[in-house]
Amino acid sequence: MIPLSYYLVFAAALFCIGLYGVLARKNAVTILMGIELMLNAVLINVIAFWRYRSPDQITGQAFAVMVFAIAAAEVAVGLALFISIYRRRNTIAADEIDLLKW
Amino acid sequence: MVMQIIFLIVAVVTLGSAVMVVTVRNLVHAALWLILSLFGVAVTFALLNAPFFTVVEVVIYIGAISILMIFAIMLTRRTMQETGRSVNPGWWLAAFLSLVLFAGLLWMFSTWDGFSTTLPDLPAGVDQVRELGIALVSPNMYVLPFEVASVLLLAALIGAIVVAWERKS
Amino acid sequence: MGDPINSIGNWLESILLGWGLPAGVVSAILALIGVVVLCSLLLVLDIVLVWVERKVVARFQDRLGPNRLGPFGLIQPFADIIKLLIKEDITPAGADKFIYNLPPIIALSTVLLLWAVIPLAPTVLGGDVNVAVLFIVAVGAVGTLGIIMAGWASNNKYALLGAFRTVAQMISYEVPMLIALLIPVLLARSMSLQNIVGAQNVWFIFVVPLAAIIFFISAIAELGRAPFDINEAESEIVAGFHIEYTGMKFGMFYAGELLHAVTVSAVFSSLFLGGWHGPFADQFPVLGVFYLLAKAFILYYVIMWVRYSFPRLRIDQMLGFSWKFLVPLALSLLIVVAILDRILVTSFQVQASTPLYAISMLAANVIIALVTVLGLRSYAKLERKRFPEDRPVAIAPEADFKELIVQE
Amino acid sequence: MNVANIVWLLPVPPVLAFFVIVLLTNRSKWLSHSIAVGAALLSFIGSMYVFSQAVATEHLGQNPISSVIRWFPTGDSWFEIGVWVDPLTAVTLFFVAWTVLMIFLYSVGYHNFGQPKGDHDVAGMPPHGAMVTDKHEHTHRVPSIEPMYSRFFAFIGLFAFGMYTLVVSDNLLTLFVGWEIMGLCSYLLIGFWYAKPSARAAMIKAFITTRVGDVFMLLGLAYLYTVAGSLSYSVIFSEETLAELAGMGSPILGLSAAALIAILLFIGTIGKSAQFPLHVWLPDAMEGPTPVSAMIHAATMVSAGVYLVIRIFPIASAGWEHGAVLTPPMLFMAIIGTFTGLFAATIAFTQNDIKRVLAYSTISQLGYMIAAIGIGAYVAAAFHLFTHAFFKALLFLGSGSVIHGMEHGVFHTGEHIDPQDMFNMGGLRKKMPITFWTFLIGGLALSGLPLITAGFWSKDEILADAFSTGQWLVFITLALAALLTAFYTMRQIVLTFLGEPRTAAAANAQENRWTMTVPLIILAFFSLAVGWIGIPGEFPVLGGMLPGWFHEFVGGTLAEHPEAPPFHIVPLLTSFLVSLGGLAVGYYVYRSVRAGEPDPLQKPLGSVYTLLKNKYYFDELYDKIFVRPAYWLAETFTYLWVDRKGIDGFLHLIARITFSVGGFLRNFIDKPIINGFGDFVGESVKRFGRGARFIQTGRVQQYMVMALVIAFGTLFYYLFVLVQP
Repeated sequence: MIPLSYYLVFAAALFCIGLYGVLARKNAVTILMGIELMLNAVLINVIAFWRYRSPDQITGQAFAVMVFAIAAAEVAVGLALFISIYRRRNTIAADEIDLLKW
Repeated sequence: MVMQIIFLIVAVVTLGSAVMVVTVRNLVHAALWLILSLFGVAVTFALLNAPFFTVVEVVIYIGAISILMIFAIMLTRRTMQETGRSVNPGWWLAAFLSLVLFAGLLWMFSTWDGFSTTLPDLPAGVDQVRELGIALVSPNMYVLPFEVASVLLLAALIGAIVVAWERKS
Repeated sequence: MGDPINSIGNWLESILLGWGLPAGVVSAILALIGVVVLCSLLLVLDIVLVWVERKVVARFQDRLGPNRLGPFGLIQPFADIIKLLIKEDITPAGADKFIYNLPPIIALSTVLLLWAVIPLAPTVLGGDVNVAVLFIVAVGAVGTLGIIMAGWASNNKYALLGAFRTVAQMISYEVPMLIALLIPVLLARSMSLQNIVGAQNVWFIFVVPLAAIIFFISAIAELGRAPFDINEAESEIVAGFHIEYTGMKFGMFYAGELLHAVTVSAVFSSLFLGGWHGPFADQFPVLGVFYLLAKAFILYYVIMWVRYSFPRLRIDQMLGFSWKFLVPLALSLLIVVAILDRILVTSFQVQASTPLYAISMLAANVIIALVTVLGLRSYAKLERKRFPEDRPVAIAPEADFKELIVQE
Repeated sequence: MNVANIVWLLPVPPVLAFFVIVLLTNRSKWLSHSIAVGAALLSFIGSMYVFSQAVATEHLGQNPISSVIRWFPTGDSWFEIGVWVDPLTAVTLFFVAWTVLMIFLYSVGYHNFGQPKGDHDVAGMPPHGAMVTDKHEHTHRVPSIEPMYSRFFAFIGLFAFGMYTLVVSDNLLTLFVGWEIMGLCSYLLIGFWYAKPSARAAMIKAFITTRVGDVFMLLGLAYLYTVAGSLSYSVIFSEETLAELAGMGSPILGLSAAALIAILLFIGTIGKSAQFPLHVWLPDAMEGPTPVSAMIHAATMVSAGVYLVIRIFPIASAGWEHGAVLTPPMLFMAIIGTFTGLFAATIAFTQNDIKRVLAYSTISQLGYMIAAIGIGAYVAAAFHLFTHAFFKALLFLGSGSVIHGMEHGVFHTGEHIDPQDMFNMGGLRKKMPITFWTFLIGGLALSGLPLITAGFWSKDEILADAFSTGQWLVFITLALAALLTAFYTMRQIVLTFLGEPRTAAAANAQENRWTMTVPLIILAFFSLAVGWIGIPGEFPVLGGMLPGWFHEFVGGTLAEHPEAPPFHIVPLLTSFLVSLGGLAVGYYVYRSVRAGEPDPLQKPLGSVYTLLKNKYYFDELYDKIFVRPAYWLAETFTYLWVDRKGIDGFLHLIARITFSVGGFLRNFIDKPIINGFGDFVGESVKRFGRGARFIQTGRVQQYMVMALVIAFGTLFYYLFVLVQP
């Protein structure tokens, strides 16, 4: 049978790949994809911990539901922001969106 | 043994496509790789005896989020045929940081005694989906967080509309 | 003898076990056989559907339809298939090869996947998943993905437009569909389709007719059939996402679409029409298969009826219909059903699936329907009073004509 | 219905009113104020019921009315929210309910409900009045209704929600939530007339200044949560936790954990209650709609700061015995409170703006309470908080009434004068009798007129406590402050109401409508009556008649019932003396100020008066410290020494010598050393900025990378260097 360690390492790797995407990619949509990967890694962790550590409690699953809700909200707002930025500045390259400078 | 092989295949596919997501230049390809990766995650949930989350993952991530992303990519289509670098000049630092984080996490796992917990049995005769549903709406469990999450979603819905609305002046 | 399918299964199992194979391998082999048999039967059914569809549409349009090959033109589908097979397989220039080739497969396979959870008979179903209802939605989402891939990979403006329209349509109609799906789930207290079918001593269409109607409408929209076929509107974007597909790839889209219609009918039958329920179905489970198919075909006929009777909607009308009408209606229906169920079960001790329960629910549905109709009437009156605005009409692109004239 | 359930419901009506007004009824002014006042009334009735139940409960301090719900399970533990009514909460609830209801009612009249729409009024500016024609074809200029009337009621609804939440919550976290909601409302109300630049500046000043305190408070909360594992009163005020906190060391200055937490939380109060270093926002907060928001800022919201200090008294005094050396946080409070008490009082008696006098007097009185807590006079502080809320509310509403009446006069005569300047008033007692009498009562209560007013009893108790514990410095300073208080209060009353009108506008002032006068009368009643429940038992003659109920009741909040200070004649006589003396001097000095005359104190006090008038030049402080010395250096050094001596030299020779000396100074000292140093500083700042500019690229990803590098670096350092295995 599979021990918990497999899932944890798997999720950690997925998280780090997502982190790389967030930090390194230029395009804002790809950054969002990286964030999705990171959120999925978190989800795997939550569910794996539920399954291995406390299968008799429902807490882990309930948290997973919350993560799903937050992911959906985040993507909706994020994409809306990118489309809005694209309209004004004609780009969604993260290094050209430097509004924070001022 | 069979389960381990299945898991390893799924993990390799998921991680491989995740790497493709963050490296390929073509954005639509990246989105499709993301979908494959998310399928892998969904299968992982199935391996963890969480069929509800398998299906929800497919519905929400693949059915809604990824498709919205493809939609956004197409709406901002000028960036699809982007020339030039697809990564920032500091990408090596990002890669290094990710590796450091991964190494750190592994080190942290190795010091934790619950790292190789074996699979416990699920409580017999319990319908997990039913339990989850009851937990989400019972007053002394998660009804408040659940309501808060629904308000958050509503706010995100309205916010997204407001932000992306094209004002005709 | 009432259950030949399971008897054959058991017989095969004993033979294979007799050969000394381990139990896990045996069950895997049996599952494989089941999948192959079911899929083959469905694909054969698909061939019949080609004929049915052509014949019925001809009747609706006051024509005869295929009538040369074989009795009543029954051999016509085979001629069609041969034609498709020997056509040139074109991949457009600039297309994304791998992604271009994937959608036909997705289009057909997602439809086949749906049959994994549809209970064919009391004892015959692919898998009793406890989230079957969500599974149906999830598979539908993957189907949408196929259409988008097709639209994008074709390297064709019309195809891309079709994909855009599809996304807007699917995402909009998934919402009322999910809410409508929740109502049978609520009545049966389970998301497993087998349990939902089992709970229908009274068919749910008689308990919650409004939910059935909402589900039916949004299912047609998910199918992308008329009047919701703007994603392939022939007169506007020349078949939309599958404009570039030729030969058997197109054939698979076509087969997928036809089979999807029957599949949705089967799902609808399971959810609202009692699935395999029928006289003697409990004693002779195999009868359930015929009941289910019979109901599905009747419904399929209704879908065709709708398709060939109604004109196509504009996209804004279509999205507006979903967001401004179906979603609020479905939500209020869900709330009313939930509250009424709570009151009936806890306060009056009326258990679900008793006649009194069904009648109360039906009455609530009728009241909501009446209120809706009255509301729509007064709204329509209000609209008529308003100063008539210019309706958006398609205007021919004059600039292009001028350019043409100059060139001449 | 269970009492605890009602406590849950107390904050609900105002917040519902807020949402209903904002979302639905903001078009209808009548509906908006009806909803808001109705909501306040509901909360008020509930509060009175809860108060009566609380008073009827035996040993309420040990068995508070409480109820807890778990709202977020986190595995084995839960996040909880709850309500908690102990004696302190009960009395706070009492005055909050009354004052909030009075504000709501008063606002209806103050914002000119029922008057016509202004001719030139715009949203974001105070109403300018409207021209109306009466039946005799005379045109009058009359006050016009506030253009953002509904918005105002929505804001004060939200404000009331914040205040109720703060009062009934059973833990410091929800208290903090209510605290911040009020901070937001204060910001919104100060900047209510957002089209005025001064209001905008004031709103930002108030928000930022209180935020400084809040950050420290949040730190204190975080630290408390870390060490105690909870923020619920039932846990953190239990004896075990207090003992543990008192015994635990903290990383800063050798303070104990309890001391550090108390000081951090107290800094939050310094911001909210406008104590000495962070007091600058409160006078500017008077930019809001005059009396009402001023009252919110001065009588209600700032009380929350004192409430917090009284609440955390067990932590501040952990490990302290009555009469022993004060703990560091208590000492800190005593110093800040005493200093603020005197400091603000001195400023108050030179201000001419009727509201600013009250604003400074509020700061001063809050300083009193803080000082009382600092010397361990728990009950006295709570008592003064209680009485002060009533009479200060009365005074603010009264001043609003005066201003409103004056505005009426201004509209009538068309003069261009400041209707808030007390030197433009005078003689209003005949024009506005109700306002006069109620204001008089409030003023006397503030100055502590012996025996009949509430202010006397509470101030006397603080002084008695300071005297009996031997805190001489505190005693004398506070007595001095009380003297000043009596003086400037009398000055205000005399200038405003007595004598003859000094302007035509004052002569034409008019009494206001019932929605404004009824609250005044009710509050005036309380300004007298609430003092009698706190008369010490040993007081001659009166002591036996009404036993010190307040002391018994509120003292029960603490695990160890605090002793009432023993009766002594010295503090009593001091109270008598300073109050009557201050009032008498005030009357004597100001009894005959005529129109156009300067303040009679201006001449005898001279420059001190100017100093006070300019609030110790606190706003100019930066200017004084940093800008002036630079000018002085430049002028004296280069202009006087070099140029002047060079050109105006007595003799050419001397001039030449001087010139060469000057040249020497210039070329060998000034240029290379002074200028060089200056240039060096400037250049290096510039160079650093140029270098650091590259960090601020505005690119989120780079920021994230940097944050991660720093986080990992810190983590690495922590794991491998600090926590060496």
